[in-house]
Amino acid sequence: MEITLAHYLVLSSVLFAIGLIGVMRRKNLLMLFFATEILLNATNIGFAAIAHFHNDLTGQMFAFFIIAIAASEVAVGLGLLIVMYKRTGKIDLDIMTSMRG
Amino acid sequence: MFEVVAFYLFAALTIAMFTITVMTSQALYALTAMAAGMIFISAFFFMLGADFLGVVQIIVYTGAVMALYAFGMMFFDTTRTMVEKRENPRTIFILGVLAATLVVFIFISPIISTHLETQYPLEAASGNSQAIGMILFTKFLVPFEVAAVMLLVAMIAGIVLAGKKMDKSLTLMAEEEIALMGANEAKPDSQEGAH
Amino acid sequence: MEIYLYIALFAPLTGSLFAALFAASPKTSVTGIVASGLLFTSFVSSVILLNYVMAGHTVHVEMMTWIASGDLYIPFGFVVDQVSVVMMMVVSIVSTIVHIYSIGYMDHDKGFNRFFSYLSAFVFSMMVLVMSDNFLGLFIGWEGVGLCSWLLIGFWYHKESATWAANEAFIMNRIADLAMLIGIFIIYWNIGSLQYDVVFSQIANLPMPIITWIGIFLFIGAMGKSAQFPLHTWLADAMEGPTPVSALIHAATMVTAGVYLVVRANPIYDLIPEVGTVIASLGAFVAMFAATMALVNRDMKRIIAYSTLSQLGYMFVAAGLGAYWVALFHLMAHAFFKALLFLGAGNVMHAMHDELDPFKMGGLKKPMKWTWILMTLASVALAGIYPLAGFFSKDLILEVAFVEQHYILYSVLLATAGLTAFYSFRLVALIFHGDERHLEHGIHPHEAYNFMLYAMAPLGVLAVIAGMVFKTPYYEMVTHLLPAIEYHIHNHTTFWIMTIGTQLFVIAAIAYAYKKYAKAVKVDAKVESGFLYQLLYNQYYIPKLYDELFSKPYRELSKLAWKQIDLKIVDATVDGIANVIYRTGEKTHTMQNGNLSSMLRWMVIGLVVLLVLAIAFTVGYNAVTMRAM
Amino acid sequence: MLEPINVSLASLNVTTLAPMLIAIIGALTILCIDLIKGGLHKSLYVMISLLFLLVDLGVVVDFGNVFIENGPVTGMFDMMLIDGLAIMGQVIIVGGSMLFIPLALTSKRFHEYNYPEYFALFLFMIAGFQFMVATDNLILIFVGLETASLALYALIALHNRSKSFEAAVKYFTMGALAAGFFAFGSMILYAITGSIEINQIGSVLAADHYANIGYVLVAVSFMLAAFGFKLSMVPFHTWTPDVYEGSSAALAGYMSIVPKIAGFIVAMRLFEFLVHSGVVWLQVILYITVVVTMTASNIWAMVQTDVKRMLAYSSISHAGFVMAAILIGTTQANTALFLYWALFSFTNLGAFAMLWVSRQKNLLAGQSSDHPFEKFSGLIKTMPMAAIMMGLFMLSLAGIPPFGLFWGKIYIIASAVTGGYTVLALIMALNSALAAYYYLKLIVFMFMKEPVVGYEKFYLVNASLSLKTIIGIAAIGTIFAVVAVNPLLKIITLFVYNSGY
Repeated sequence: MEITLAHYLVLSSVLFAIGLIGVMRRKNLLMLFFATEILLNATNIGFAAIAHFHNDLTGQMFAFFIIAIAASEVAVGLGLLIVMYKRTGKIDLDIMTSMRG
Repeated sequence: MFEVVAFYLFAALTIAMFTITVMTSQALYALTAMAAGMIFISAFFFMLGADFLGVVQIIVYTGAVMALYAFGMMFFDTTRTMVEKRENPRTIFILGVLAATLVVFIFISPIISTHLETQYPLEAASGNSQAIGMILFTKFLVPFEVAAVMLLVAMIAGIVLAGKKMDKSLTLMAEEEIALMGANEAKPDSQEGAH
Repeated sequence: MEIYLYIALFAPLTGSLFAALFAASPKTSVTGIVASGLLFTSFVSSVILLNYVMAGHTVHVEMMTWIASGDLYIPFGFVVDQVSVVMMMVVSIVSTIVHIYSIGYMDHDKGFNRFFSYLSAFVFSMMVLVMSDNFLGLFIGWEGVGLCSWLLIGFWYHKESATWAANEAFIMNRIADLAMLIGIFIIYWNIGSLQYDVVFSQIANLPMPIITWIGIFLFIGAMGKSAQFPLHTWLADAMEGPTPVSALIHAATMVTAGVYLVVRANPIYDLIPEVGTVIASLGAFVAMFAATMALVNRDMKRIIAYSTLSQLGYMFVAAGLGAYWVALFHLMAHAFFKALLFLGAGNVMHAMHDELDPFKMGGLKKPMKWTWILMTLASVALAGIYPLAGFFSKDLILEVAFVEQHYILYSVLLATAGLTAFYSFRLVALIFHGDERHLEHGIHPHEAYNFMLYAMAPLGVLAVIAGMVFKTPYYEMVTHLLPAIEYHIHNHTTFWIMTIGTQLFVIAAIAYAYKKYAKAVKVDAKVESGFLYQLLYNQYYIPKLYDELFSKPYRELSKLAWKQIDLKIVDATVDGIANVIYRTGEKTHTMQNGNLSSMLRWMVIGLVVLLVLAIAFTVGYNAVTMRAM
Repeated sequence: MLEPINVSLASLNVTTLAPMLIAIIGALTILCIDLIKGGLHKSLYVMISLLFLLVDLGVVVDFGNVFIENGPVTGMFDMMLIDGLAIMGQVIIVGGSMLFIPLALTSKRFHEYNYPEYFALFLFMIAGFQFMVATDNLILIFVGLETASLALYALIALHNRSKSFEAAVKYFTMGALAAGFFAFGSMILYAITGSIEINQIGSVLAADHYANIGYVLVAVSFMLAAFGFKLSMVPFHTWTPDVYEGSSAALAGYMSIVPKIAGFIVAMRLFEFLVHSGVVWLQVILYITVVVTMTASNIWAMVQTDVKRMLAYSSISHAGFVMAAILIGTTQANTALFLYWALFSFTNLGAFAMLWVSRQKNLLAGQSSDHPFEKFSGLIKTMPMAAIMMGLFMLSLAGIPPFGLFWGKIYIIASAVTGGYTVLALIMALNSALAAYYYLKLIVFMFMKEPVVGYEKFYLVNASLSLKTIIGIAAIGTIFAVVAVNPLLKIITLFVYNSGY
């Protein structure tokens, strides 16, 4: 038996689905952000694997930039959470329903 | 054989860790499980010959991102058990599993292509890091610089949002109040005279 | 000549902008005078152009290019030819008069300046509509008049009913406009141009079904603007607007735009006589239908509105049967006497402090002598009595139907002519003759300002002479462009029997109306109860018998037509559709419940749906390619 | 060891970076000025931003001239792609931003304008959007998109009231999910083509005769979800009304225009070759999405009680309308897209600016949102000029001739008809008739109702001369679009056609 690209892609999509479940399931915004990190990491595995099997560096570059993007998102996301927490004392998304319809 | 064992072992571990991350009600468990998951992912990178990526993964995620999140957890005081209201948990799982199944359904069929061209081949002679460096500062110079701008933006945004000036909202204050506040603050510190 | 074209077109716009400058400031008569003056200039230019066109020339200018890119080329051009000049004359005459009249009518209104701004803007849009040399320009004018009409119907916006009527009119028109836009697109798609001359020269090359669709869609557009069944309900409700508006827009100009469209597109309709027959049949139906509704109504302005509807039906009969010049001729004549009728009704309304029920009036002949004369004149013209305008235009339509051997249409129209005469004079009799019933309500009527009457006078003159004097020169001019078909009944005896018969029938209807409604109601009770009196008063009970036998069921039917069909079915359908849409919105916008979790879930649902479709397609695709191998 | 690489500077075409660099330098200048001397008045920063944007626009226009002569230019190892789409996209982005930034000169003071960083982030965001449209490399698109988005989240939150945090957090979270979709979609495309450059992806797919159709469709599903979010297609639109309501009216107007044109350009690059190469599935899906987006958002707009939310739904509907152009995919349709968006920018920015000038700081008793319909009732009596302006924008949005958007609408519908999508054209026309209802509702409130007591003191409370100027420019653009349509079309057609779309 040999590990093929398909194995990695399946793993990647399984992890992505776990991330999706987390995104839909979490009410605590901090934990929700964890789930979005999982989404991006799942994709990174896929990119690295494709790069390996295609013998091409581009995939690794994409993964590299995705890591950078994930890091920046954390900074802005935490900034938003801090402001919100200072105002409301909570980071639960169920409190944010002042706008609807 | 080693590769097969390693793949399945790390796959199982990563899936387990990330499942804990999204399922547990303890924020601390979630954080540590995610950190572990990230490290296991870097194992894949090493297996796939992406040494540089593996190192970056460990440094950026476990070094920087996790530290930020840990700080956030302390700030938000989320170390105790989280109570989260659940609505239609079944729908969520059906959606998640469905998404995975559908994509996997496609992924198990092999990719048929005769036109794949390698643009930036991995060279056995030089190490991964050198190759990365070479391509990063030629072809991907522009995205690299834009990424730098992006990090700067993220930094400014983070600092501004978390800063002290956000405590009072000029948007909601009447003009007179603002004028009064400006007068008070102008005296001790002219840097803050913007108000 | 081009300069006159531009003056005729842009003078109203200038007037509108001038009045708009003062929109927010208190009333100044200057706005009214300047706007009227500018319209008069427009009228004079139209006359000069008419002279020029009469000599056999036409004016065609291309002001600028609107869109020119790739295969889409739409220049912004105007044409003054035999057809558009007739419309220009009608529009400019009636609007000038209505403007002057409005100076008096809107005297005490706070929105005086605003009113003139809207009214002149309407005239400008109407001019664009009739003078454009392509379908897009026509459509722009078409939307413009719709918009101005909406503003003017809802002019007294503090009245709930006015706002409602304005919206109803606008929305119904939008529905019809949509069909028209589609018709225009089909034309453009198949011919690649919207210029009248190009379209008409190439239309015959298209396959028949496409021409039919074009004809149908354009006609649906015309139906909306001209308030044909089943899109007619807005017209009667539009009477909520100020009366000069009703005179200008809902009698003389905008509602006839539909007829103008059919006349203008005559090369298209000539190719599809079946559609023409449908148009004519619908026209005849509307003529009758509206007339019956006018019989029982007790609202002065609505009666006139239904009458307009009925006359539009006549025009469509003529247009549908291919007698385009007859339709246009009736359009012109009708514009004069119907506008006059409305303006007269406006005088009465002013005198009666906005009372609209003619049963609460009566005997206004004395205090309002001139209004009486003018309205009677208009009614005689409407009824089609020789030698007034209506005789020449309306009876011509009857002749057309007869000559074309559409005997059913002919009989319907003939019967309607009788009804028309009856309800017109019922109105006149109730308002101007008989007891002064209004005294009970403590109203002391007075005649309108003199200058308003002077303004109306030209319309009175036109109502009298338009048929007799204009018919021959009009025919000679307009048949340069429209099919020149003379409608003559060759058998002299038949012709005379028909003409005199129709005249007698109409006169009888008038006489009956006078008899029934012009009598003084207040009589000695003793005499009243006597048998002979009763017999006489009830005309030997024959009317009663007729009433029981024919009229009552008929009146019931008319009422039914108005109340049941009109209000319940047509209105309810329109309302129903609106309600369904609205309720769907109310129900489904809870999707937006403001919760981030469900928003994220919606995104994932969207993704999963896409994935399911993708997989389903892939499986199906693979199965097909497998089989192919 | 690797050989050193010699690259001649001339072959790099460094100038292709010039427009974005100007915006970035502008942002850095603002940051430096603040470091040297803090507490300067916001009008200085507005002027600096305007100045840099003007230079930026000038450079972009200069590229336009070069494009007309030489065709598309690539630079920086083929990373940058300056074609007609990129140039027109940048013109709309920079032009729209120039109209937006003076809206900061309000007469009331708001929190965000006290930060020089606000203006710096704004310029960074523009640079991000410019990178996004001026490349066909998925990495640079992604990085540019994220730069712009992160800045935008911060701009929303800086308005500093609870609704704006709510809006920013919602937008951010959904944006993070959409970023995940984008990354995953790119990964699949990379897996089957070995490339992340759109034109190369296209040629490899064509060379393979779409053998991996399943992979392609899954990738397109993810990409559609990602861009569906950015372009607010139903059901990925749920953020739009909330985010628009939470941010300041000026920023909401900006968001309805500039980020979307960037999204449209990338969608055009990504989807059109697929539509053309006969991926029937994509045509069907786009068809459904366009119709559902237009109709559903129109219906929802009808039941809104707040003008800003109504306009939010209306801009969803307009985006759906324009998305149809990508489905049709002819040169005429793509031209129509740019024409529509240029005209829409003026009208919609004007409409939102009208909300902005009547912004009040605190709600009245019984007032549920910032701009309920009642606030505008009887405006013709209290503020006739404002009512006429607002009425004008509404009529234009409803597509009543001869105002601006009528031309955009008619041109898109015409392109649908010539492209063979007759039924679609019909649905589009029907939808614009439906939409007239809610625009008229506002006009009815303004022109035909009595003023509600209490609101009159808020009319134009926030207006300064520069805001009035912006509204005036928007109104002039809306009214005199008739004259501009033809020359605009000529230029746009030239650019679109020569870029091969």
